[in-house]
Amino acid sequence: MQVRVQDKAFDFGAEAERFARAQSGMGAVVTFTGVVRDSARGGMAAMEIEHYPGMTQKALEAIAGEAVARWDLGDALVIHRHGLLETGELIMMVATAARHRKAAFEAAEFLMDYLKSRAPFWKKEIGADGAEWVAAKDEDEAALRRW
Amino acid sequence: MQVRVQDKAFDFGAEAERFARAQSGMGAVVTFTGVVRDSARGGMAAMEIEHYPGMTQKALEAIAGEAVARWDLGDALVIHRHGLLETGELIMMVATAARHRKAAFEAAEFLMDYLKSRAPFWKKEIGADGAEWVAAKDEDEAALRRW
Amino acid sequence: MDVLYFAWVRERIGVPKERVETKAATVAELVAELTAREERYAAAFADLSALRVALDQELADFEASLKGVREVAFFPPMTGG
Amino acid sequence: MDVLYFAWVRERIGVPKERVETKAATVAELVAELTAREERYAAAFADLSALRVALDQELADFEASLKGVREVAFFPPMTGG
Repeated sequence: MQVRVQDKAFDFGAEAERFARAQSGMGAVVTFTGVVRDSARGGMAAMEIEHYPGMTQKALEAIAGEAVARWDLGDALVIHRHGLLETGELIMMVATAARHRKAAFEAAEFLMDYLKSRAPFWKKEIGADGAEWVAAKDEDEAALRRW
Repeated sequence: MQVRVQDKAFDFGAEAERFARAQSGMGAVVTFTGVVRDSARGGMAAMEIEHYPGMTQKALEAIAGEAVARWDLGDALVIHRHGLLETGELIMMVATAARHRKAAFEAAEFLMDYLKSRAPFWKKEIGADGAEWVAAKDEDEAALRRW
Repeated sequence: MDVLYFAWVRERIGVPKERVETKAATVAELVAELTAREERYAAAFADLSALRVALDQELADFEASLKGVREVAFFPPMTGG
Repeated sequence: MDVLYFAWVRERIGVPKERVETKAATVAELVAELTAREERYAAAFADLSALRVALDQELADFEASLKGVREVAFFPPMTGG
Protein backbone atom coordinates (compact mmCIF):
# COMPACT_ATOMS: atom_id res chain seq x y z
CA MET A 1 0.00 0.00 0.00
CA GLN A 2 1.35 3.39 -0.94
CA VAL A 3 0.04 6.91 -0.29
CA ARG A 4 1.72 10.01 -1.69
CA VAL A 5 0.77 13.66 -1.24
CA GLN A 6 2.88 15.93 -3.43
CA ASP A 7 2.90 19.23 -5.27
CA LYS A 8 4.80 17.95 -8.29
CA ALA A 9 3.11 16.17 -11.20
CA PHE A 10 3.01 12.35 -11.29
CA ASP A 11 3.36 10.07 -14.29
CA PHE A 12 -0.02 8.34 -14.48
CA GLY A 13 0.98 5.83 -17.18
CA ALA A 14 4.15 4.78 -15.40
CA GLU A 15 2.38 4.52 -12.04
CA ALA A 16 -0.49 2.49 -13.51
CA GLU A 17 1.90 0.19 -15.37
CA ARG A 18 4.12 -0.38 -12.33
CA PHE A 19 1.11 -1.04 -10.14
CA ALA A 20 -0.39 -3.59 -12.54
CA ARG A 21 2.97 -5.32 -13.13
CA ALA A 22 3.63 -5.71 -9.42
CA GLN A 23 0.53 -7.86 -8.93
CA SER A 24 0.92 -11.58 -8.48
CA GLY A 25 -2.15 -13.64 -7.93
CA MET A 26 -4.42 -10.61 -8.43
CA GLY A 27 -6.47 -10.77 -11.62
CA ALA A 28 -8.12 -7.35 -11.55
CA VAL A 29 -6.61 -3.87 -11.48
CA VAL A 30 -8.72 -0.69 -11.47
CA THR A 31 -7.40 2.85 -11.69
CA PHE A 32 -9.10 6.22 -11.41
CA THR A 33 -7.53 9.52 -12.30
CA GLY A 34 -9.04 12.99 -11.95
CA VAL A 35 -8.30 15.67 -14.55
CA VAL A 36 -8.60 19.44 -13.95
CA ARG A 37 -11.40 20.45 -16.29
CA ASP A 38 -12.95 23.77 -17.01
CA SER A 39 -15.61 24.81 -14.47
CA ALA A 40 -19.31 24.66 -15.25
CA ARG A 41 -19.38 28.46 -15.67
CA GLY A 42 -16.36 28.30 -18.04
CA GLY A 43 -13.29 30.51 -18.29
CA MET A 44 -11.28 28.62 -15.69
CA ALA A 45 -7.52 29.06 -16.00
CA ALA A 46 -6.20 27.00 -13.12
CA MET A 47 -7.03 25.20 -9.92
CA GLU A 48 -5.40 25.75 -6.55
CA ILE A 49 -5.54 22.85 -4.14
CA GLU A 50 -4.99 23.61 -0.47
CA HIS A 51 -4.48 20.84 2.04
CA TYR A 52 -3.78 20.26 5.75
CA PRO A 53 -0.23 18.93 5.73
CA GLY A 54 -0.26 17.38 9.19
CA MET A 55 -3.49 15.51 8.56
CA THR A 56 -3.50 14.61 4.86
CA GLN A 57 -1.05 11.71 4.79
CA LYS A 58 -2.58 10.14 7.91
CA ALA A 59 -6.14 10.52 6.62
CA LEU A 60 -5.26 8.99 3.25
CA GLU A 61 -3.40 6.09 4.87
CA ALA A 62 -6.39 5.38 7.10
CA ILE A 63 -8.74 5.38 4.09
CA ALA A 64 -6.45 3.18 1.99
CA GLY A 65 -5.89 0.80 4.91
CA GLU A 66 -9.62 0.43 5.39
CA ALA A 67 -10.08 -0.35 1.67
CA VAL A 68 -7.34 -3.01 1.71
CA ALA A 69 -8.83 -4.71 4.76
CA ARG A 70 -12.45 -4.52 3.67
CA TRP A 71 -11.98 -5.86 0.12
CA ASP A 72 -8.96 -8.08 0.81
CA LEU A 73 -6.96 -6.15 -1.77
CA GLY A 74 -3.58 -7.28 -3.02
CA ASP A 75 -2.53 -3.64 -3.10
CA ALA A 76 -3.76 -0.04 -3.17
CA LEU A 77 -2.16 3.19 -4.34
CA VAL A 78 -3.24 6.78 -3.71
CA ILE A 79 -1.48 9.84 -5.13
CA HIS A 80 -2.93 13.32 -4.58
CA ARG A 81 -1.46 16.62 -5.65
CA HIS A 82 -1.75 20.03 -3.98
CA GLY A 83 -0.74 23.50 -5.14
CA LEU A 84 -1.45 25.16 -8.46
CA LEU A 85 -2.63 23.00 -11.37
CA GLU A 86 -3.55 24.00 -14.88
CA THR A 87 -6.52 22.79 -16.90
CA GLY A 88 -5.76 19.33 -18.28
CA GLU A 89 -3.35 18.38 -15.48
CA LEU A 90 -3.99 15.26 -13.41
CA ILE A 91 -5.07 15.99 -9.84
CA MET A 92 -4.87 12.56 -8.32
CA MET A 93 -5.06 8.84 -8.94
CA VAL A 94 -6.02 5.70 -7.10
CA ALA A 95 -5.31 2.10 -8.07
CA THR A 96 -6.64 -1.11 -6.55
CA ALA A 97 -5.78 -4.76 -7.19
CA ALA A 98 -7.99 -7.69 -6.21
CA ARG A 99 -8.56 -11.28 -7.27
CA HIS A 100 -11.87 -10.37 -8.91
CA ARG A 101 -13.14 -7.29 -10.69
CA LYS A 102 -16.04 -6.57 -8.36
CA ALA A 103 -13.78 -6.02 -5.35
CA ALA A 104 -11.30 -3.93 -7.35
CA PHE A 105 -14.07 -1.66 -8.67
CA GLU A 106 -15.83 -1.29 -5.33
CA ALA A 107 -12.63 -0.51 -3.45
CA ALA A 108 -11.65 2.15 -6.00
CA GLU A 109 -15.09 3.78 -5.76
CA PHE A 110 -14.92 3.65 -1.96
CA LEU A 111 -11.51 5.36 -2.02
CA MET A 112 -12.81 8.06 -4.35
CA ASP A 113 -15.93 8.68 -2.28
CA TYR A 114 -13.79 9.13 0.82
CA LEU A 115 -11.18 11.26 -0.91
CA LYS A 116 -13.94 13.58 -2.12
CA SER A 117 -15.45 14.25 1.28
CA ARG A 118 -13.11 13.09 4.05
CA ALA A 119 -9.57 13.90 2.94
CA PRO A 120 -8.49 17.44 3.90
CA PHE A 121 -8.20 19.04 0.46
CA TRP A 122 -9.96 22.18 -0.73
CA LYS A 123 -10.18 23.20 -4.37
CA LYS A 124 -10.30 26.77 -5.63
CA GLU A 125 -11.09 27.56 -9.25
CA ILE A 126 -9.09 30.44 -10.62
CA GLY A 127 -10.52 32.23 -13.63
CA ALA A 128 -10.05 35.46 -15.52
CA ASP A 129 -12.79 37.04 -13.40
CA GLY A 130 -11.50 35.98 -10.00
CA ALA A 131 -11.25 32.89 -7.85
CA GLU A 132 -13.91 30.78 -6.15
CA TRP A 133 -13.79 27.91 -3.68
CA VAL A 134 -15.44 24.76 -5.01
CA ALA A 135 -18.51 23.94 -2.92
CA ALA A 136 -18.91 20.43 -1.57
CA LYS A 137 -21.77 18.60 -3.27
CA ASP A 138 -24.63 16.97 -1.41
CA GLU A 139 -24.33 14.00 -3.76
CA ASP A 140 -20.72 13.45 -2.65
CA GLU A 141 -21.80 13.31 0.99
CA ALA A 142 -24.65 10.99 0.00
CA ALA A 143 -22.23 8.71 -1.88
CA LEU A 144 -20.50 7.87 1.41
CA ARG A 145 -23.65 6.35 2.85
CA ARG A 146 -23.49 3.23 0.74
CA TRP A 147 -20.28 2.01 2.39
CA MET B 1 -13.87 5.36 -29.27
CA GLN B 2 -11.33 2.66 -30.04
CA VAL B 3 -11.59 -1.13 -30.01
CA ARG B 4 -8.61 -3.38 -30.66
CA VAL B 5 -8.44 -7.17 -30.77
CA GLN B 6 -4.88 -8.41 -31.08
CA ASP B 7 -2.57 -11.28 -30.26
CA LYS B 8 0.42 -9.13 -29.38
CA ALA B 9 0.92 -7.56 -25.96
CA PHE B 10 -0.20 -3.98 -25.34
CA ASP B 11 1.49 -1.31 -23.23
CA PHE B 12 -1.01 -0.67 -20.45
CA GLY B 13 0.79 2.36 -18.99
CA ALA B 14 1.21 4.07 -22.35
CA GLU B 15 -2.39 3.35 -23.34
CA ALA B 16 -3.75 4.61 -20.01
CA GLU B 17 -1.59 7.74 -20.16
CA ARG B 18 -2.54 8.53 -23.76
CA PHE B 19 -6.20 7.98 -23.01
CA ALA B 20 -6.18 10.27 -19.95
CA ARG B 21 -4.16 12.98 -21.73
CA ALA B 22 -6.52 13.05 -24.71
CA GLN B 23 -9.46 14.10 -22.53
CA SER B 24 -10.63 17.67 -22.63
CA GLY B 25 -13.57 18.65 -20.52
CA MET B 26 -13.76 15.18 -18.95
CA GLY B 27 -12.81 15.14 -15.27
CA ALA B 28 -12.88 11.40 -14.57
CA VAL B 29 -10.94 8.54 -16.17
CA VAL B 30 -11.34 4.91 -15.07
CA THR B 31 -9.29 1.98 -16.34
CA PHE B 32 -9.56 -1.74 -15.75
CA THR B 33 -6.95 -4.29 -16.71
CA GLY B 34 -7.12 -8.06 -16.31
CA VAL B 35 -4.01 -10.04 -15.42
CA VAL B 36 -3.50 -13.76 -16.09
CA ARG B 37 -3.29 -15.26 -12.63
CA ASP B 38 -2.78 -18.79 -11.45
CA SER B 39 -5.97 -20.87 -11.41
CA ALA B 40 -7.79 -21.72 -8.21
CA ARG B 41 -6.41 -25.28 -8.36
CA GLY B 42 -2.85 -23.95 -8.92
CA GLY B 43 -0.09 -25.10 -11.24
CA MET B 44 -1.24 -23.04 -14.19
CA ALA B 45 1.48 -22.29 -16.73
CA ALA B 46 -0.36 -20.32 -19.38
CA MET B 47 -3.71 -19.28 -20.75
CA GLU B 48 -4.94 -19.76 -24.31
CA ILE B 49 -7.63 -17.36 -25.46
CA GLU B 50 -9.67 -18.39 -28.47
CA HIS B 51 -11.98 -15.95 -30.21
CA TYR B 52 -14.37 -15.67 -33.16
CA PRO B 53 -12.51 -13.35 -35.52
CA GLY B 54 -15.48 -12.32 -37.67
CA MET B 55 -17.61 -11.44 -34.68
CA THR B 56 -15.24 -10.13 -32.01
CA GLN B 57 -14.51 -6.66 -33.33
CA LYS B 58 -18.17 -6.02 -34.16
CA ALA B 59 -19.37 -7.28 -30.78
CA LEU B 60 -16.86 -5.13 -28.90
CA GLU B 61 -17.70 -2.05 -30.95
CA ALA B 62 -21.39 -2.55 -30.25
CA ILE B 63 -20.72 -2.85 -26.50
CA ALA B 64 -18.42 0.17 -26.42
CA GLY B 65 -20.86 2.22 -28.50
CA GLU B 66 -23.66 1.40 -26.10
CA ALA B 67 -21.52 2.48 -23.12
CA VAL B 68 -20.60 5.80 -24.78
CA ALA B 69 -24.25 6.58 -25.56
CA ARG B 70 -25.68 5.47 -22.24
CA TRP B 71 -23.23 7.33 -19.98
CA ASP B 72 -22.49 10.24 -22.33
CA LEU B 73 -18.81 9.33 -22.25
CA GLY B 74 -16.12 11.56 -23.68
CA ASP B 75 -14.32 8.44 -24.86
CA ALA B 76 -13.98 4.68 -24.39
CA LEU B 77 -11.17 2.26 -25.18
CA VAL B 78 -11.24 -1.55 -25.29
CA ILE B 79 -8.20 -3.73 -25.99
CA HIS B 80 -8.48 -7.52 -25.77
CA ARG B 81 -5.80 -10.07 -26.54
CA HIS B 82 -6.17 -13.58 -27.90
CA GLY B 83 -3.68 -16.43 -28.30
CA LEU B 84 -1.26 -17.80 -25.74
CA LEU B 85 -0.55 -15.71 -22.62
CA GLU B 86 1.70 -16.48 -19.68
CA THR B 87 0.91 -15.94 -16.02
CA GLY B 88 1.35 -12.25 -15.18
CA GLU B 89 0.58 -11.02 -18.68
CA LEU B 90 -2.21 -8.52 -19.24
CA ILE B 91 -5.25 -10.00 -21.01
CA MET B 92 -7.23 -6.88 -21.73
CA MET B 93 -8.01 -3.35 -20.67
CA VAL B 94 -10.87 -0.91 -20.85
CA ALA B 95 -10.80 2.84 -20.21
CA THR B 96 -13.67 5.28 -19.88
CA ALA B 97 -13.77 9.07 -19.58
CA ALA B 98 -16.73 11.06 -18.28
CA ARG B 99 -17.40 14.42 -16.67
CA HIS B 100 -18.02 12.79 -13.30
CA ARG B 101 -16.63 9.73 -11.57
CA LYS B 102 -19.92 7.88 -11.17
CA ALA B 103 -20.50 7.65 -14.93
CA ALA B 104 -16.87 6.67 -15.62
CA PHE B 105 -16.99 3.86 -13.02
CA GLU B 106 -20.38 2.56 -14.09
CA ALA B 107 -19.49 2.53 -17.78
CA ALA B 108 -16.25 0.64 -17.07
CA GLU B 109 -18.12 -1.95 -14.99
CA PHE B 110 -20.76 -2.26 -17.70
CA LEU B 111 -18.07 -2.86 -20.33
CA MET B 112 -16.42 -5.50 -18.15
CA ASP B 113 -19.69 -7.30 -17.42
CA TYR B 114 -20.45 -7.47 -21.13
CA LEU B 115 -16.92 -8.49 -22.10
CA LYS B 116 -17.10 -11.34 -19.60
CA SER B 117 -20.30 -12.89 -20.94
CA ARG B 118 -21.16 -11.45 -24.36
CA ALA B 119 -17.89 -11.01 -26.24
CA PRO B 120 -16.84 -14.15 -28.16
CA PHE B 121 -13.73 -15.14 -26.22
CA TRP B 122 -13.04 -18.47 -24.55
CA LYS B 123 -10.26 -19.05 -22.04
CA LYS B 124 -8.38 -22.28 -21.55
CA GLU B 125 -6.07 -22.81 -18.61
CA ILE B 126 -2.96 -24.76 -19.49
CA GLY B 127 -1.19 -26.50 -16.64
CA ALA B 128 1.44 -29.16 -16.10
CA ASP B 129 -1.34 -31.76 -15.79
CA GLY B 130 -3.27 -30.79 -18.91
CA ALA B 131 -5.57 -28.08 -20.16
CA GLU B 132 -9.09 -27.09 -19.13
CA TRP B 133 -11.65 -24.67 -20.54
CA VAL B 134 -12.66 -22.01 -18.04
CA ALA B 135 -16.34 -22.43 -17.17
CA ALA B 136 -18.61 -19.40 -17.34
CA LYS B 137 -19.73 -18.30 -13.88
CA ASP B 138 -23.35 -17.84 -12.89
CA GLU B 139 -22.35 -14.65 -11.09
CA ASP B 140 -21.05 -13.19 -14.38
CA GLU B 141 -24.37 -13.84 -16.07
CA ALA B 142 -26.15 -12.38 -13.04
CA ALA B 143 -23.95 -9.26 -13.19
CA LEU B 144 -25.47 -8.37 -16.58
CA ARG B 145 -28.92 -8.06 -15.11
CA ARG B 146 -28.24 -4.80 -13.35
CA TRP B 147 -27.77 -2.87 -16.61
CA MET C 1 -24.12 -22.58 -45.08
CA ASP C 2 -20.92 -22.33 -43.08
CA VAL C 3 -21.04 -23.84 -39.62
CA LEU C 4 -18.34 -22.79 -37.13
CA TYR C 5 -17.41 -24.33 -33.79
CA PHE C 6 -15.38 -22.81 -30.96
CA ALA C 7 -13.68 -23.91 -27.75
CA TRP C 8 -14.72 -27.39 -26.51
CA VAL C 9 -17.47 -27.61 -29.13
CA ARG C 10 -14.75 -27.37 -31.78
CA GLU C 11 -12.66 -29.96 -29.95
CA ARG C 12 -15.53 -32.46 -29.70
CA ILE C 13 -16.60 -32.09 -33.31
CA GLY C 14 -12.99 -32.08 -34.50
CA VAL C 15 -13.13 -29.22 -37.03
CA PRO C 16 -13.35 -25.45 -36.60
CA LYS C 17 -15.56 -24.95 -39.66
CA GLU C 18 -17.44 -26.91 -42.24
CA ARG C 19 -19.87 -26.43 -45.10
CA VAL C 20 -23.31 -27.95 -44.37
CA GLU C 21 -26.07 -28.38 -46.93
CA THR C 22 -29.34 -28.39 -45.03
CA LYS C 23 -33.04 -27.66 -45.34
CA ALA C 24 -33.36 -27.03 -41.59
CA ALA C 25 -35.65 -24.07 -40.93
CA THR C 26 -34.37 -23.27 -37.43
CA VAL C 27 -31.20 -23.67 -35.40
CA ALA C 28 -32.91 -26.42 -33.38
CA GLU C 29 -33.62 -28.37 -36.57
CA LEU C 30 -30.01 -28.00 -37.69
CA VAL C 31 -28.82 -29.26 -34.30
CA ALA C 32 -31.17 -32.29 -34.59
CA GLU C 33 -29.90 -33.01 -38.08
CA LEU C 34 -26.23 -32.86 -37.04
CA THR C 35 -26.87 -34.85 -33.85
CA ALA C 36 -28.42 -37.65 -35.90
CA ARG C 37 -25.49 -37.65 -38.28
CA GLU C 38 -22.53 -38.75 -36.11
CA GLU C 39 -21.63 -39.48 -32.51
CA ARG C 40 -19.20 -36.54 -32.27
CA TYR C 41 -22.07 -34.11 -32.99
CA ALA C 42 -24.29 -35.87 -30.47
CA ALA C 43 -21.50 -35.46 -27.90
CA ALA C 44 -21.09 -31.75 -28.66
CA PHE C 45 -24.84 -30.99 -28.66
CA ALA C 46 -25.82 -33.23 -25.73
CA ASP C 47 -26.67 -30.31 -23.43
CA LEU C 48 -28.03 -27.30 -25.29
CA SER C 49 -28.22 -25.24 -22.09
CA ALA C 50 -24.40 -25.30 -22.14
CA LEU C 51 -24.30 -23.94 -25.70
CA ARG C 52 -24.69 -20.57 -27.37
CA VAL C 53 -25.35 -19.86 -31.04
CA ALA C 54 -24.62 -16.91 -33.32
CA LEU C 55 -26.24 -16.35 -36.72
CA ASP C 56 -24.19 -14.26 -39.11
CA GLN C 57 -22.09 -13.17 -36.12
CA GLU C 58 -24.95 -12.00 -33.93
CA LEU C 59 -26.05 -13.90 -30.82
CA ALA C 60 -29.34 -15.71 -31.38
CA ASP C 61 -31.39 -18.47 -29.79
CA PHE C 62 -32.10 -22.04 -30.80
CA GLU C 63 -35.60 -21.26 -32.07
CA ALA C 64 -34.27 -18.63 -34.49
CA SER C 65 -34.93 -19.03 -38.21
CA LEU C 66 -32.08 -19.92 -40.55
CA LYS C 67 -33.70 -18.17 -43.49
CA GLY C 68 -31.07 -16.16 -45.36
CA VAL C 69 -28.39 -17.07 -42.81
CA ARG C 70 -24.94 -17.72 -44.26
CA GLU C 71 -22.92 -18.45 -41.11
CA VAL C 72 -23.94 -20.35 -37.99
CA ALA C 73 -21.56 -20.63 -35.02
CA PHE C 74 -21.86 -22.89 -31.96
CA PHE C 75 -19.84 -22.33 -28.81
CA PRO C 76 -19.96 -22.56 -25.01
CA PRO C 77 -20.88 -19.53 -22.86
CA MET C 78 -18.24 -16.86 -23.41
CA THR C 79 -15.47 -16.23 -20.92
CA GLY C 80 -13.80 -13.01 -22.01
CA GLY C 81 -12.53 -10.10 -19.97
CA MET D 1 -3.45 25.50 21.81
CA ASP D 2 -2.78 25.92 18.09
CA VAL D 3 -5.79 26.86 16.00
CA LEU D 4 -5.57 26.35 12.24
CA TYR D 5 -7.83 27.64 9.47
CA PHE D 6 -8.12 26.42 5.90
CA ALA D 7 -9.68 27.56 2.60
CA TRP D 8 -12.26 30.36 2.94
CA VAL D 9 -12.20 30.10 6.75
CA ARG D 10 -8.50 31.02 6.59
CA GLU D 11 -9.26 33.87 4.16
CA ARG D 12 -12.00 35.34 6.36
CA ILE D 13 -9.98 35.13 9.55
CA GLY D 14 -6.85 36.36 7.79
CA VAL D 15 -4.28 33.97 9.25
CA PRO D 16 -3.58 30.27 8.62
CA LYS D 17 -2.66 29.54 12.22
CA GLU D 18 -2.57 31.18 15.62
CA ARG D 19 -1.91 30.40 19.25
CA VAL D 20 -5.04 30.72 21.41
CA GLU D 21 -5.08 30.66 25.20
CA THR D 22 -8.49 29.44 26.25
CA LYS D 23 -10.38 27.70 29.03
CA ALA D 24 -13.09 26.51 26.60
CA ALA D 25 -14.13 22.94 27.40
CA THR D 26 -15.59 22.10 24.01
CA VAL D 27 -15.18 23.12 20.39
CA ALA D 28 -18.51 24.97 20.58
CA GLU D 29 -17.26 27.02 23.54
CA LEU D 30 -14.07 27.88 21.67
CA VAL D 31 -16.14 28.99 18.66
CA ALA D 32 -18.30 31.19 20.92
CA GLU D 33 -15.22 32.71 22.51
CA LEU D 34 -13.60 33.51 19.14
CA THR D 35 -16.88 34.81 17.67
CA ALA D 36 -17.23 37.29 20.56
CA ARG D 37 -13.66 38.44 20.06
CA GLU D 38 -13.70 40.08 16.60
CA GLU D 39 -15.93 40.56 13.59
CA ARG D 40 -13.69 38.45 11.29
CA TYR D 41 -14.25 35.40 13.52
CA ALA D 42 -17.98 36.07 13.63
CA ALA D 43 -17.94 36.16 9.80
CA ALA D 44 -16.04 32.89 9.56
CA PHE D 45 -18.17 31.06 12.15
CA ALA D 46 -21.55 32.49 11.12
CA ASP D 47 -22.86 29.17 9.79
CA LEU D 48 -21.50 26.17 11.67
CA SER D 49 -23.29 23.75 9.33
CA ALA D 50 -20.87 24.93 6.62
CA LEU D 51 -17.86 24.14 8.82
CA ARG D 52 -15.91 21.06 9.82
CA VAL D 53 -13.49 20.67 12.70
CA ALA D 54 -10.51 18.41 13.36
CA LEU D 55 -8.93 17.83 16.78
CA ASP D 56 -5.29 16.79 16.68
CA GLN D 57 -5.78 16.00 12.98
CA GLU D 58 -8.81 13.75 13.39
CA LEU D 59 -12.30 14.80 12.29
CA ALA D 60 -14.51 15.62 15.27
CA ASP D 61 -17.77 17.42 16.02
CA PHE D 62 -18.56 20.72 17.69
CA GLU D 63 -19.61 19.11 20.96
CA ALA D 64 -16.26 17.33 21.33
CA SER D 65 -14.13 18.01 24.40
CA LEU D 66 -10.92 20.01 24.05
CA LYS D 67 -9.31 18.26 27.01
CA GLY D 68 -5.72 17.39 26.14
CA VAL D 69 -6.11 18.70 22.59
CA ARG D 70 -3.10 20.53 21.17
CA GLU D 71 -4.30 21.39 17.68
CA VAL D 72 -7.75 22.49 16.52
CA ALA D 73 -8.47 23.05 12.82
CA PHE D 74 -11.52 24.70 11.24
CA PHE D 75 -12.34 24.36 7.56
CA PRO D 76 -15.21 24.04 5.06
CA PRO D 77 -16.42 20.62 3.86
CA MET D 78 -13.59 18.95 2.01
CA THR D 79 -13.44 18.82 -1.78
CA GLY D 80 -10.64 16.41 -2.65
CA GLY D 81 -10.42 13.77 -5.33
